[in-house]
Amino acid sequence: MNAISKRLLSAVLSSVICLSVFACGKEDGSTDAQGIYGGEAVVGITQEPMVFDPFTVEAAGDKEILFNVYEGLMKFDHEGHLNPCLATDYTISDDATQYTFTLREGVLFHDGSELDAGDVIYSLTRASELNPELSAISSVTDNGDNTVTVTLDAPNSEFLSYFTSAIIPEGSGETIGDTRIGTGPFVFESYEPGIGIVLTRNENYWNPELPYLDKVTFKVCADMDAGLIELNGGSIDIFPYLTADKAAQLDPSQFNIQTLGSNMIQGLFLNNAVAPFDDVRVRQAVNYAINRTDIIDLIMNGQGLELTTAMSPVMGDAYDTALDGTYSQDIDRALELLADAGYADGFDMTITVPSNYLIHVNTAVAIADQLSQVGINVSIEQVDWATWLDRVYTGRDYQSTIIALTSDYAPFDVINRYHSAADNNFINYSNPDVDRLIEQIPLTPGEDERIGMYRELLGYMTEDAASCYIQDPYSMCAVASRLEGYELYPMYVQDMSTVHLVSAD
Amino acid sequence: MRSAAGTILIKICEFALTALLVSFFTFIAFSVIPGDPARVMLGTDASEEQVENLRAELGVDRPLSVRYLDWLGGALKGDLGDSLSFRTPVNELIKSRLPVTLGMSLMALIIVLIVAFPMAAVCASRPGSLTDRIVSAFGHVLFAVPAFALSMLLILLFTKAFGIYTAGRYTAPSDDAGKYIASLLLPSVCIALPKIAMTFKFLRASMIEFSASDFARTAKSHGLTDLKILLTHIIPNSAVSSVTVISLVLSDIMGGSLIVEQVFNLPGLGRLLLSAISRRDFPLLSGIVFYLALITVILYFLSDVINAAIDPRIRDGRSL
Amino acid sequence: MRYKGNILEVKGLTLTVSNNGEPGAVILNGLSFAVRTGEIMGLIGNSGSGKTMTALAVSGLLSDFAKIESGQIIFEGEDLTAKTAKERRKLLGEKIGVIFQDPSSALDPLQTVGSNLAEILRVRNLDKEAGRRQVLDMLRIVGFEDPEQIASRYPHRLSGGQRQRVLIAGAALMKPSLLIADEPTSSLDTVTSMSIMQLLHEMCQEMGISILFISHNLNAVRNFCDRVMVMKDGTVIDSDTSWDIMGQPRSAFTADLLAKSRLDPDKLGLTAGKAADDAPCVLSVKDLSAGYSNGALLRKSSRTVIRDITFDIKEGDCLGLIGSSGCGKTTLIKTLLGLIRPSSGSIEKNGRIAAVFQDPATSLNPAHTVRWHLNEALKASGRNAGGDKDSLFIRTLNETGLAEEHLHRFPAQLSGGQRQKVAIAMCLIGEPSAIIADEPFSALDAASQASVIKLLSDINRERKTTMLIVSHNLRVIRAMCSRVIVMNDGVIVESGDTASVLSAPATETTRMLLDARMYGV
Amino acid sequence: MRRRPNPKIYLVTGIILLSVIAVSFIVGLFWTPYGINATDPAAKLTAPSLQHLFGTDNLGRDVFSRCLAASRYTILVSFAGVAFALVLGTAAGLFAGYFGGILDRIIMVLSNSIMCFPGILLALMAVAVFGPSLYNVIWALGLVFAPTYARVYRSGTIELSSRDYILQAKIMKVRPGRIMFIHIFPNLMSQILPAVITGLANMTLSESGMSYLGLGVQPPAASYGKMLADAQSYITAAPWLIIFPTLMLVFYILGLYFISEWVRTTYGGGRA
Repeated sequence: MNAISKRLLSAVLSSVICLSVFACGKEDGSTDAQGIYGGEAVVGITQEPMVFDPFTVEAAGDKEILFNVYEGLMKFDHEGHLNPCLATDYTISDDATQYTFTLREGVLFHDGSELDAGDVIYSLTRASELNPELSAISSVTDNGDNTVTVTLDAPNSEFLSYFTSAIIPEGSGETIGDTRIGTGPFVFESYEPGIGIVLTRNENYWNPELPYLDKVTFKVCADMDAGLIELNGGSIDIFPYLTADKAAQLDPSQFNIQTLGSNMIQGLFLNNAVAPFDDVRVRQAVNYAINRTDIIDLIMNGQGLELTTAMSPVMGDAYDTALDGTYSQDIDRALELLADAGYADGFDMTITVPSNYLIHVNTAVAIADQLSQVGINVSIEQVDWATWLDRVYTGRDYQSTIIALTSDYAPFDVINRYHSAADNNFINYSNPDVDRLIEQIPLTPGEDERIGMYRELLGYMTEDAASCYIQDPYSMCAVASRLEGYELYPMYVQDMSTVHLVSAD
Repeated sequence: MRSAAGTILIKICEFALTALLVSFFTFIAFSVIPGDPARVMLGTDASEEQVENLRAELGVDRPLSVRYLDWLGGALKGDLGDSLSFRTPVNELIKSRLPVTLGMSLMALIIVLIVAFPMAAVCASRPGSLTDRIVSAFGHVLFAVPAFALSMLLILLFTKAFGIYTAGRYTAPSDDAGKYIASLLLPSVCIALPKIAMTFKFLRASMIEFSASDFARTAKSHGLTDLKILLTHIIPNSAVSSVTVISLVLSDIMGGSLIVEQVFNLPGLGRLLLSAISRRDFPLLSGIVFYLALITVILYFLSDVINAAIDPRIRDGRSL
Repeated sequence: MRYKGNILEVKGLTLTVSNNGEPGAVILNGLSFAVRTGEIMGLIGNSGSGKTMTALAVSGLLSDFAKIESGQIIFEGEDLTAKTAKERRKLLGEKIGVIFQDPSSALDPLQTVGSNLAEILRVRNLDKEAGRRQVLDMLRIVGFEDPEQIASRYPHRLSGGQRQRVLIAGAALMKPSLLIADEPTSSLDTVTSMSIMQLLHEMCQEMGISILFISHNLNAVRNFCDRVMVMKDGTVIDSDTSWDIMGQPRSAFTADLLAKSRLDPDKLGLTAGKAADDAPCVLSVKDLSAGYSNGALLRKSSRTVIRDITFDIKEGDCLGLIGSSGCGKTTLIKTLLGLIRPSSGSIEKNGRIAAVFQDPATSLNPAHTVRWHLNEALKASGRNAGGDKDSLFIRTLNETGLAEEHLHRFPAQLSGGQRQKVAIAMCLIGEPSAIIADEPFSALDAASQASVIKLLSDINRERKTTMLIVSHNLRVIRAMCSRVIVMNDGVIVESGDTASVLSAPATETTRMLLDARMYGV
Repeated sequence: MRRRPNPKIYLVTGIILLSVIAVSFIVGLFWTPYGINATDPAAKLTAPSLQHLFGTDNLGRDVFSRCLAASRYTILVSFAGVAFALVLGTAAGLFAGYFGGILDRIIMVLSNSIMCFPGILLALMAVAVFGPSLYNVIWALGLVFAPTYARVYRSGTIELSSRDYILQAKIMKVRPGRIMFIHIFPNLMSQILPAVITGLANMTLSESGMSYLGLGVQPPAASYGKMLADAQSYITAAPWLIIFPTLMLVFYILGLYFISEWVRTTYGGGRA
């Protein structure tokens, strides 16, 4: 058992903000086995599901649904712990190149076949071919005693979380997008484009206590407003990704609102390669000019965690709390820095925002208002999502933009995009020290050393004011009061296995 | 006088031309707007390599012109290809959405007609009377109130105050015809209301005009009561003269239904269209636009047919 | 049984019409007259004299804005003004039949002729089958040889004359005791109006229906009516048996009206325009054929309407073109004016040709003033106005009998006659070598007709402008034209000197046109 | 003959309604009680009060100030868009109706094609090619609206073409362009005016619909349509966000409508 991961994840626990705004009967989400079995629930989603192949799926909206259908050797729980799932135990070699798993016995796929080592080898091999994140796997071997050993091509002490990758029946890879056979608590029943997905209870689930519901429907809503209307009308029971002001409009007697830091990094991202943001003083000035508390109050009703740098405090020890408040609003300082940089009279800048994210558009409006105090004249340019991806994210043809970056629940995944050669380093950030650290971290076995390196790295980035980081928005979810046991995850997961009715209908 | 077969042949040519043009416009549009379907599907988390792989899998690594000609070749054979993002045949996708858009449009049209005709008849029978003034003033205001605000208010009223309607609870007609109609009723009313104002205004004017017509005078000289004249002469004639206006209203209604289905969260063509655009799903968008062209041409053709069915002058090929 | 005595007596009828709440204008002023049972009573007067309002008041079809201030309308001994609207409506079609001037839109275009007529019976809940037979019988009476076929047709397939017959059939279906006919023939061609008047005459004779026959043409009613009264400004100023009125009109007004109706060349000062022998040819037409093409992109079909037309017009000449409706007159004119491309043959024009059309309602553009129209014509002609345009316009207007005040009016503010004069003024502005006039007077009342005819004749004589006058009115042709061509079925059947053609007709077509004159139309 | 309301009433009502918009337009240029885009976390979604006459929106901005400022974009977008559509639609309709035949068919097929073509895609294209400017969205919208006007003008032109006064003009050899625009065009006023007014109303809303893909008036600026679209989420929580822009919009459209009625009854087909 990897101690670092474990410590990191349990640290998360302490900083995870898990509060029930409108508490109902039960105090917390501890699933008691006495839950009522049967019944059904409808979850509202605002993105059309697209890909059901667990190895090529990328969209968060797809992943969170498939969490109920496919399982890997390891599985996250709602507190961010990584637990054995299709494995019952695991060991990691000292040089961090070999991971050995003991397989759980008696696990049945949805088609009735039983899980064996062949399935695991097949699935992990296929994953290593299709998913670049798992391409570090060089071989998977069956040890014969119901254990499987995975060998990596280089030492990597941060690899365990990738073993959440799905295990599917041997040989089914080509058709898995259509057969959708996994081992999860729910069976993929049907998908109708534009309407939604229906899952039904897996009667043969390896954990006999789960799941509770007979049927779960993921229903596509045009947008959040449409979802709210349906929620109020009772045609949706669970609606994640609410904004705070929307959540405040719901009737507390009918809905429980759950909130949790989402490990999302929302910021005003500055293109470090474009004037005037190629000047660190200008970047710092922008950081000093804005008031994060006001923005969060304004946009999120206060439901967000202020950020100073590229990592959210929910990441635990890797984040250095000493950085908190580095860029508290200081107009005089901002003006001074601007004058130094030769922009005493301010300048004009354009924020390019993806129009489908109202929260970013509103943030842009608030920032424009705040930056006008230091003479920076902001014009907002909305573009549609595809254009944003093409022009801003891939093409890096922009001055500044507002977006929320998502990452896997691992600190390395948060920071590796700031390597000057990373293809997703869309802000063109470049610092040799940071590059060096990013290259060294995966090779470093000692956990304390790694934490030190993360903190050093964040220090550089904060000083450079790589961009203007704003907040980690709480994710909020409305759950109809007839349901219990729903848990928010600090990652994109809608775990339906623990949800159950309060009372039999 | 033109033969029916000839007319149909011309309409088919017209449709083919329209569809070709529209799909060509779509092609032009897609070749100039930025955006990559594979990147949209994978989002920001995916690496360049993953995106490249998906591009190859979807076949969007080929130049758009090649894909367009491919699509056109398929369309000629009636195959509109597969949607990139839904990975299902475009034909199926559209067919599952058509009942919403068409049903809503049709219901809205029926509502417009059954409200506007009596309203106009009441006003036109005594122009200048108090009833006429009140109803006309109501029409003026309906004309100016944005349908958008109207929809929101109606949703609020029905879901919140009466609790009898649920947005988004759509039932396919094959499942339960009654529920299907019920689920589309309120959206249809929202589309219909502003169009009622327009249709009413036109019908009232046309009925007043026909009340002063020579044949209405003849009917009076035959001893018919005013009511009888209204029913047997004036209304049918204004119906004929308003077919053109109604077909215009209908294309407005189609446009309106595309907007209203967003507000009411109904799985119609408009939402499919928007997602096709925002995902840069070329085959899907071309397919939708193809269907829209088909519907438009059929619509105008139908209005011609209906016109001819009730107006013998048009049947004889004499223009009005 | 027919009512004995005066079937209709109007006593001291005063009627006002209000406009937008303003105090009413007096339209009928103490009008009194009587129609005897079984007679045809002619009611004559110029436009605006109150003829039509009289017909509407008697039939009970007045609009809401007309108000009977005083007087009585006694029909079969009962005062109609004392009856409710509902009772009066019931009389219509049953006791009183009405037919109007323009049959073109008087039948519902969406219903068959049979259905248009059957409503009279339907509304009275009469037996369906018996009603059908009654309708067919009546259609036969009004002169249709195959009534079943006519009954199943739609109105737009009928000619103007046929429609008027259908309307008469409707009015007479219930065998009413009084038939009010408001200018029933003035929009029909000569031959057709003759037959319609014959039909009305027969109905009076055989069915004993009294007829109130309204017309603006005093001459037209001479042979037709038992008695005639002349209206002016809402009162009857002259009334007597037809022969007496024609012979010795009591008032100067009647005499004038009579002269204008007769188009007496001497009294109006008309002379037929004649070209000098050596005058150059203005318009020369050879073997001209033309028609309409219709059809789609793929198949083109065409219908030839006129064939092998050949004639010349010399400068200063005035050529008449006669023929009944549908003979191809209009197509010929449109071809001459270049609106239809000839399918074969040639047209040689020497100079500019202008045109005046029949219908004053659409001859001017309602969106523009008279001055604009004249200016447009001036521009089109390419003429140099020579300084002040307005003085040229006013001069031209004066020439046509209009005044300076008309210059800035819109067409809607002019009467029909005035509009035709503006149309003529537009022609004059361009100083054309020829004017083609397509029945420019037929929609005008007698007085306006006479003045427009005089105007054209003067232009022909004084300006030496060549004229091609299209008309079915032989009086006009005789008075104005030195030569005439007669068309029938798309070809010229006869042509020559007006006097000789009209006095010794060589073809049946010409003879029929001449016969119609018997009835004075 | 029938009783018709005095056209003056239309004129007076229209002027009163439009003057509300005109005053807000002019005042909005020089003065607003609060900054148009000034956000205030302490005053989010507050109901109308003496401090904020029309209340505040979800970012704490003063709705009254924004209503004053929004009139300029609403007027710009609706007028410019409809004017573009009108110019294009009129020309196409007149040509199609006057010349008929092949030209007519080509124009009608073209206009049908444009009608079927999603306006939002056209706007996206315009912005991609010509840059992200409000004007590019306006002309794209105008192009989408043009076929409606083309249809109205076409049928009107066909009807008028057979009138004697048009024949007369043809005989006088007036150039076709002049016949179309000077002779025919003014007579179609009464048919086109209501379509123009509807067009203005639809245009303001279409523009706001464009924001789905980030087109149209860019935030923080607002038009009435955009304010309504943004208010959609707060209909229960803050109805004033819907009511006031709607009122302004109704004043604007209704005012124009009454003026058009006045024009129509006074100068149009009122006299026949």
